[in-house]
Amino acid sequence: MSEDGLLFAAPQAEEGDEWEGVAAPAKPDDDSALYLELEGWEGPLDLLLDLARRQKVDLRQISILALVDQYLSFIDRAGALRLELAADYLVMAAWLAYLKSALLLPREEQEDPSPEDLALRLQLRLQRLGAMREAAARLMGRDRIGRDIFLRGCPEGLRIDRKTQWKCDNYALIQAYGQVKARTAPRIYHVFDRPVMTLESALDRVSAMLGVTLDWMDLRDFLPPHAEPRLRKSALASSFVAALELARLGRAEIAQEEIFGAMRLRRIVK
Amino acid sequence: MSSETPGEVLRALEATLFASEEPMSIEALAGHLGGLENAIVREAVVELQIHYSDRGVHLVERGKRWHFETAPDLAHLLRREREQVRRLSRAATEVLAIVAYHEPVSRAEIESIRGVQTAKGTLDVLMEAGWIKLAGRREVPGRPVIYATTQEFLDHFGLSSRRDLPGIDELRAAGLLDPVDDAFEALHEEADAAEADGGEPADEIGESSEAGESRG
Amino acid sequence: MSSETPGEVLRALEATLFASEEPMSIEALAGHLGGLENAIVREAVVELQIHYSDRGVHLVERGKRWHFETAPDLAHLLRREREQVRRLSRAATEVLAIVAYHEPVSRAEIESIRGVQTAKGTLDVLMEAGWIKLAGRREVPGRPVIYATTQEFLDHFGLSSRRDLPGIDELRAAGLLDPVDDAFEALHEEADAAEADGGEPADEIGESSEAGESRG
Repeated sequence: MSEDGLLFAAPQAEEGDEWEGVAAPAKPDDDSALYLELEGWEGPLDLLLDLARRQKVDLRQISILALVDQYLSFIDRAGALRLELAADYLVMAAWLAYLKSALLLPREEQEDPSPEDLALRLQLRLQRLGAMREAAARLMGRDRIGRDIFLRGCPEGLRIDRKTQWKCDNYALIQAYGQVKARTAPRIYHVFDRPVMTLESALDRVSAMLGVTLDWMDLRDFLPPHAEPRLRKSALASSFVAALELARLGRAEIAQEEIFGAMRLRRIVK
Repeated sequence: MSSETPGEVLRALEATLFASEEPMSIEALAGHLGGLENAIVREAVVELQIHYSDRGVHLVERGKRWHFETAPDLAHLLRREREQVRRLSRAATEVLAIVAYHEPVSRAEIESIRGVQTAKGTLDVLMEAGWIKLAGRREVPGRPVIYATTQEFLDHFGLSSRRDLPGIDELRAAGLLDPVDDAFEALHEEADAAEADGGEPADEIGESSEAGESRG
Repeated sequence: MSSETPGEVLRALEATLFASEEPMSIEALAGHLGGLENAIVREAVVELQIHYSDRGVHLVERGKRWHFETAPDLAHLLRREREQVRRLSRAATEVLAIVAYHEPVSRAEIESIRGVQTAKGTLDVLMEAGWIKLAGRREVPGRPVIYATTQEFLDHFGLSSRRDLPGIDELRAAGLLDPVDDAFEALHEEADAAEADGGEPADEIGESSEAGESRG
């Protein structure tokens, strides 16, 4: 169901009192058309609700069956008027026709959910929609601003100008200048010499020492014996790379028993 | 009422409320008047309200905000030829009422009450008018957007709060704000209870009486 | 001063004048109120004027037209100034110090001393604070604007003259010329912030209002 398809085109006829509210006056420029205006009409539940109202009784007391009869007769009549019925009206009509037949059937043959339940749900729904429709009317009928009640026509308006009071003290000022000066003052950098063993000297040293023996030698045996710790570190790194290089050249082989274990080196005799 | 010279707080409040383009809360008033205590402002506002109660202009509270407006009984004099009030379609008025009485409410819930699909445009119109707003999402599968009414809605329809909505207490008491499913189940439980009591099924509940009639 | 219930004419007038978007003449008011006699309206308007004479809103006549307006002594309520105290950002403090020590200086000179680009906003803040002022232009190519400190600056910092500012030697003696760790950190923060912004190195720390302008 949708709100579309609410304009019904049909010959202007039988604007019967029964359906007033359904049929709005035809547009003057097209007297062959009957408009079911949006002002009043929306969809099947609306129509049902209006039918319920027309019985001028409490929704809880009305007979759904009678309501269904009236709805279906409206659809029939609309058909007779060659009204182009909106699809949702027809869907509703089919559903109500089913409901009606179910209500007329003997109770035992009824399925679940029972037509009574369906009808009750329909009634509850109509009640709620009716309540909301009435509430809407009361709401719209209230004294409304711009229609019944007016606000000041030309309020001066309130403005708040924010002004900033900046805060800074003497010390912060002088400190800031000191920092600028300190930051931008020329700076002298000292670069300290560090004892290093280059890769070249390590290569020379390792290959020379390998030439002396055919036994496995620990890598650490290649390091200068009494060097200071920093030179030792550098020598270890260089010697390791030198060992890899010799192995690559096929002049030495490397063995290590376990991870982090001692690395041993041996000359390959060609 | 107070014919004596009004106090300075009263005068300042009067001027501020007259000049403001929007309704103002007690807090906003207190802030604007240089940090007066809320209690003092509240008291003064009420005094001002009383002063204006029999005049052509009233001081009213709308959703905890205050503004001056013309007295309702003078509407006939002030009503303007060209209506400034937006004319709403019936669909829109129904949706507005449903949102107001059920808020917060999802579109699916609105549709289940109206029984028809609600065109997207209907909610848009109400949001454009500033009467309803998105109010987050419902934490259920699908996380549908939910809608609620606004401060402007209260202003426009002259409601102090949602409790002022016409007939809302009666509707609630009658269960007419409960979903159909709940009402349906409640009726069934009643009917079952009645049956268990050995009584006849209450005829105003079920459809049996009507179905019976129609068979006759 | 009508302390009794105001008459209907008075109430109607009050509402009409309140709701009107522009001042109204006696004739227009009489017409609006359904063709009352001008004399009656005039009398009522004067009565209304008297009623409001000691309130926060006055009924005033301007060129034979009447309207409500805020009482003149309360006009300050319409435009309030709110002062907020904010700490000068580090960047601004540095710029201020440089101006104070080197004035008059151009922006380019400030930047070369600081070693960082200086946002236009930083100078604006200092001018807004009233601590620096434009001091003409330097007669070099480009004729750059130069800045100097103001009397207000001296007052605020309790200096009788710029010569009261500690000299470089004194700064060094006080340890203020040592490359302080936090000075470096501050620089790093700036650089990081600038990178995060994706912009050029910003020289502002902290003050969000100024950040972003530094790109200009």
